[in-house]
Amino acid sequence: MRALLRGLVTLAVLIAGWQALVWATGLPRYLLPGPLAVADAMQRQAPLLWSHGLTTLTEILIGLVAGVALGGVSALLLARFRAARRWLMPLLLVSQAIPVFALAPLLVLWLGYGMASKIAMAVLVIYFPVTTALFDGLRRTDPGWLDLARTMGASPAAILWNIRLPAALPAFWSGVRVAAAVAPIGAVIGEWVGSSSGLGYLMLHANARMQIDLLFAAVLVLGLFAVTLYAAVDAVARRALPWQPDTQPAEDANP
Amino acid sequence: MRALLRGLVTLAVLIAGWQALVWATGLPRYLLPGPLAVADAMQRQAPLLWSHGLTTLTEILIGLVAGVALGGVSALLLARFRAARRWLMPLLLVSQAIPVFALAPLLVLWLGYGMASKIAMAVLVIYFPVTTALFDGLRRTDPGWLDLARTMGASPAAILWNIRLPAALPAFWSGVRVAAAVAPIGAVIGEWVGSSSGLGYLMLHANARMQIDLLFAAVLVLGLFAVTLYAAVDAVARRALPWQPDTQPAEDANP
Amino acid sequence: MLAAMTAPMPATPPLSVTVSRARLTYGGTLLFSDLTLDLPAGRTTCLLGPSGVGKTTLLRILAGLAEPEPPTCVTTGDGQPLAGRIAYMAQQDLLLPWLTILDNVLLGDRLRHRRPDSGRVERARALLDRVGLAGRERDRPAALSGGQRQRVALARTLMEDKPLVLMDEPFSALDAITRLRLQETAAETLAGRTVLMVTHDPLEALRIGDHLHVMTGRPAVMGPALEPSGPVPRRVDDPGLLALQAELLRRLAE
Amino acid sequence: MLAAMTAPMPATPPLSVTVSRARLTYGGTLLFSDLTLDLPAGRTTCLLGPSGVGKTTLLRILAGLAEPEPPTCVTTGDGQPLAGRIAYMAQQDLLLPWLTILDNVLLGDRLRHRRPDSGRVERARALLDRVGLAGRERDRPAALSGGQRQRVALARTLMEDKPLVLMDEPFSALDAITRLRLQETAAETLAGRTVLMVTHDPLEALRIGDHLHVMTGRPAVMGPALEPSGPVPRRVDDPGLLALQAELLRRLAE
Amino acid sequence: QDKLSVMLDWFVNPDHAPLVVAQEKGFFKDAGLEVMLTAPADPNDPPKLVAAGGTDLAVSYQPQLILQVAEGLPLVRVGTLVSTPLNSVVVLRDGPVKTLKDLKGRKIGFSIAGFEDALLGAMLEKHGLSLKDVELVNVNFSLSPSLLSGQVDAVVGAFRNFELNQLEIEKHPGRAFYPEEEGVPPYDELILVAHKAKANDPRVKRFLAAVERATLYILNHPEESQAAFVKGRPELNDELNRRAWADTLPRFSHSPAALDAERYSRFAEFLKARGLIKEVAPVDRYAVVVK
Ligand SMILES: Nc1ncnc2c1ncn2[C@@H]1O[C@H](COP(=O)(O)OP(=O)(O)OP(=O)(O)O)[C@@H](O)[C@H]1O
Ligand SMILES: Nc1ncnc2c1ncn2[C@@H]1O[C@H](COP(=O)(O)OP(=O)(O)OP(=O)(O)O)[C@@H](O)[C@H]1O
Ligand SMILES: [Mg+2]
Ligand SMILES: [Mg+2]
Repeated sequence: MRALLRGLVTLAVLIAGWQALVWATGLPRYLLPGPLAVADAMQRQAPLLWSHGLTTLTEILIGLVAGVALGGVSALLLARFRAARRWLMPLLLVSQAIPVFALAPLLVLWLGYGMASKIAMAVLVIYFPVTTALFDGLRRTDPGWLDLARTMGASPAAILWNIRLPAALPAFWSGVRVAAAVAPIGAVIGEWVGSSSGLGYLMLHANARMQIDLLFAAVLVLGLFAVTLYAAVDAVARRALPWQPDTQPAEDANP
Repeated sequence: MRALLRGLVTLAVLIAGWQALVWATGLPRYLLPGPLAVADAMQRQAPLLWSHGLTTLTEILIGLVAGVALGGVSALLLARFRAARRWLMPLLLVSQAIPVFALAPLLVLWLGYGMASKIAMAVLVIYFPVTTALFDGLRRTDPGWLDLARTMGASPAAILWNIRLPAALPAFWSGVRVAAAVAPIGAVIGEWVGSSSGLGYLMLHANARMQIDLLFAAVLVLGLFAVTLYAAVDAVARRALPWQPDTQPAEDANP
Repeated sequence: MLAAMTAPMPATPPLSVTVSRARLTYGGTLLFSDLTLDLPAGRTTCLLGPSGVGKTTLLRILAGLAEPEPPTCVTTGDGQPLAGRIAYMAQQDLLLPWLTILDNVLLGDRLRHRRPDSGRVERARALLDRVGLAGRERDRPAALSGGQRQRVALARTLMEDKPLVLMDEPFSALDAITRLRLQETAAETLAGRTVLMVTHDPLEALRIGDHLHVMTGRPAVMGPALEPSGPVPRRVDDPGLLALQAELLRRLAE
Repeated sequence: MLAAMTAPMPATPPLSVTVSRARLTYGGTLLFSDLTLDLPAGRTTCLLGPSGVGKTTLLRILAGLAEPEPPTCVTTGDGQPLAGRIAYMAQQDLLLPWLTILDNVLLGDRLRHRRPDSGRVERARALLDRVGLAGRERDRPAALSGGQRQRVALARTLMEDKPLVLMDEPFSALDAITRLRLQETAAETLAGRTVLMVTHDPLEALRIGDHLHVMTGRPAVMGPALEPSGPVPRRVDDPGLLALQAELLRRLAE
Repeated sequence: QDKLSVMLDWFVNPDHAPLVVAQEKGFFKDAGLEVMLTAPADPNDPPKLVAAGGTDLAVSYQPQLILQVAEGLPLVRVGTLVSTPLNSVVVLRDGPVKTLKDLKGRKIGFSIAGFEDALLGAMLEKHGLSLKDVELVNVNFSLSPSLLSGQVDAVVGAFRNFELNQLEIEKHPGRAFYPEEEGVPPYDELILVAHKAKANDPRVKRFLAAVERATLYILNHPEESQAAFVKGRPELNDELNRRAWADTLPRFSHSPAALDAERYSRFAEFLKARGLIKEVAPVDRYAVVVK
């Protein structure tokens, strides 16, 4: 209840700050619309935002699950096999540096115009933070535990599974948190790859037509997705790691 | 020496894999050019790639430094002040979900078409992984150390600086590694938004002219930046954390 | 050497501390209730008791690290709060792996924003020498054996010039000979301070403790103080002490 | 109860192990060279020595965890390599914080891909009961006191049915009474196995050790074996033992 | 019903009216076609996908087609959608630039299309300037905003039926300089391209006939077609699109299948003169009248 109230206050202050920015900079509507204009657009175009938002949300969720799964498996492979470290790692790095439009026609050709190509792009964006975070975590196991496991006659696979992986879970969830925050933009980038629905489509469309209030309304919906997703992942992470204390001190000085 | 050799072998295999992909899929040159065509373009257009690459590299490096610095400071603020956690965090999340082109006109308006707006884009891309990684690290300090520091009469600031920050450095460097890999695409996105040089500009241009071999040559240079940067950051991280053992087992089974 | 090492007399007069009517439950289990412990000013109190009885928890309450339940009350002889007047040596060594051993010993100064001056560094070096780690100042904790790590933690605790010193099994990882030497070092360095030390070794308690308490049972009760006579460190072959040892063991076995 | 607990006799005959001509340097410092230690089959060997002399390092060489230099050589009575025939209890408890206490005790089975059957689980529960932790099976290690953690580590080591058992200060965090009880438990459970135990407590060594070695100096040398007579666990008030204790302390102080 | 996939050059806008109206009014269905219209985010993708067989037809531009064919893409023009140039150089009407001469030393924004330097170069040369006298900046999606916010003094690549209206709605009316009036040979802005091997696909002929029917329908019934156009696309029902609709109407090709080969070769010669292609291919290699 109090958390909700606090959230509302936060929101109010953010919106006030936004309005203040609009006033202070005197930016015209087509560069930075005020919150009122955006709220109006949101209300007018609610059904549009809703239907496109649903498409994007589906892509985000599938992309997140697939990206996290793929990233997790990749990190495990990297940690387990030297060969994977040698061949997969550079590939993975280069994959991060390839701009969408170089890949877009290929993706469309292979995956069609449907959701698959958008999800693939979202996965590409999510994949890397998860993989790196988990792999780095897997590389930082307490040596004492590894020694113990070795004297117990554990195979490398058993050590990975029973010791290194659980010990790396906090790092993994940290990566998933990043993934949750970037998943929406991943899906939007995916929608650049040729689509006829989704918030990314709506945004490009609104942008091309200078319906900047609609553009920002869509951005707002997307931001809402990001915040909600992050909060959800954060909650899941806390629940998944009961043994990992959050030592962020509760009491706090004033800035 | 042997590392170099191994790197070369890796490269050779990757290129062979690429060629194999081209053959296997039978994709035409203007969708996926083969390594030979790209190498040829690279050689023919070396001066062009060089000069545009230099622009992009400068943007990447400045963006990386600024993004990591900004992310580091943000994470420290988040860890230190509850107010920052309340106000900064949602802002930060939403900032991740705003697609470039919504921000681009504003950025360009404020920062011009020069390097500043591209660096700002790179920073925006880098910022979040670094902030989240460090902040998550700061939240996971060994409670024993915190207790010890508290009995020693340490102020929250002193604890943050002397205990929580050093303990979070492995997580921080994990975030910087991600940042290094995504920094190139950050700079390229900045160049899409408005530019008259840089690899992103060159790519758009080559794409519009259907010089796909040149486009892929530019992608390759960008990939090279990503790999080099990642390797450099990895080396720095190892040097910066001599007390943090890398427990990745050296010996390895074959897959 | 000894002159340099004998602690500067605490700036403040010795402090007596009492924790009274302490009560604490962990997830439904009552650890203790109505537990009272007196720490006479300037004396060393030793606390013994079976593993898991709540000794560490009691120390943490005194150190302000555990949240006891009402009506727990910690009072000091001078009426001032305890915060900032404690040196605490936990059961784990809690060395910071990224600091050298010397810097670990100087951690308190760093944390209080005080740049250690050459006098403090000198003292830290001398303490490290006293605990047998001269020449290892620049090593990292990872290069130390278990006992060496504990000795660094001891040096770090002795560096803190605090009127109340809480030590949780400070010598548990040391061999008999080193242990005897360090008991003396600690007793000298901490002379005039109020000390509460948890130990599992009755002889150790008898050697350097002024007041010995045995804590037993669940909920735990605090036994009455045993007070061996004579100045510390006492000789352990004293027959009076051996009688007391038997008494201690009897109470522990209860 | 006792019947259930007495370990199933090791499937293999007792194993004798010898580490000979061991040599190891850490960053330029010669820890030991030409060090030899015999572990007679089915007997308990105790290793004492000042803190930092290299006891843990020697244990790690036997466990295959440290890389000794030539001409170090570890030989077994049956000529087979040692790998996979060792139970190792390190100086730190090394409990996995995400596993319950019961699962920590069953860790060896998990790591060897063996789903612990009900017999194994029963044995783990019985061992936890023997070390005084009945009823805590489902707790996480974070909820345990230091001594309780050490007891879980002991139970985990006793769960491993291995011919060679290496224990590094297994009772250091326990009070005198619990320690006596667990020494007996360990001695019973490990009867017939070859055991090497590092300890700082001469009486403990005398109570349950068949061969006692003191390791001293840098580079370290291994003293000749002391062999107290009589079946383990011995009564510590035996005057013969007290004489041996004096001898041990003398050697330690060298 | 034969399936036919058509990729637009960009998101649906009034330039695509004949296609959308033909779809909505069932003209394609009448022609025995089931047409799927898709929009890319990058106008450069559709020709590639046609060439790779990912789609049957694509909406593209005549200048790009010539460049693409020169790069070896197996494409042919099979129809024309908009038969005049739409591209123009736009400045703010109350700004300092009154004639192209005034562009000297100024910043010009463009959205990279591949031939703007040729277009602009020709226009500038007519006024005694050259590309060296101006500074070109890629502004990508933000043609109007960059002009409105004063970041650039002119933009090239602005569509006369679109950006001009956009500026007017924002109360900063623009001034357009038309390439075909400033030394650039006229060309077809929007064309339909197919894979070389599929130029004579019978579906294409039927498709073009339906498009022709829709074009004439739009001319005859502007109101009804407008209603059909925004049906199911509420985001297109705003001031800007209504104005753009009106301005685009007269520019649709009245006979989409017809080809003026002479016009194509004239433009190819122009591109060669500007150095964008090395040699001029015979027109029948890349533009056909579907039989
Ligand atoms: N976080 C916790 N949650 C639940 N129970 C706890 C927690 N911390 C400690 N306990 C329980 O409280 C009791 C007292 O613990 P404490 O650490 O004070 O024991 P101790 O007397 O110091 O024992 P030792 O000699 O083994 O160190 C133990 O039984 C322990 O299991
Ligand atoms: N990684 C390392 N790098 C350098 N020196 C090391 C390292 N590990 C151990 N040493 C040194 O080796 C010596 C022996 O250590 P070891 O842990 O074997 O001692 P120990 O006999 O077990 O002592 P304790 O009784 O204190 O546990 C110590 O002096 C220690 O400082
Ligand atoms: Mg304790
Ligand atoms: Mg040791």
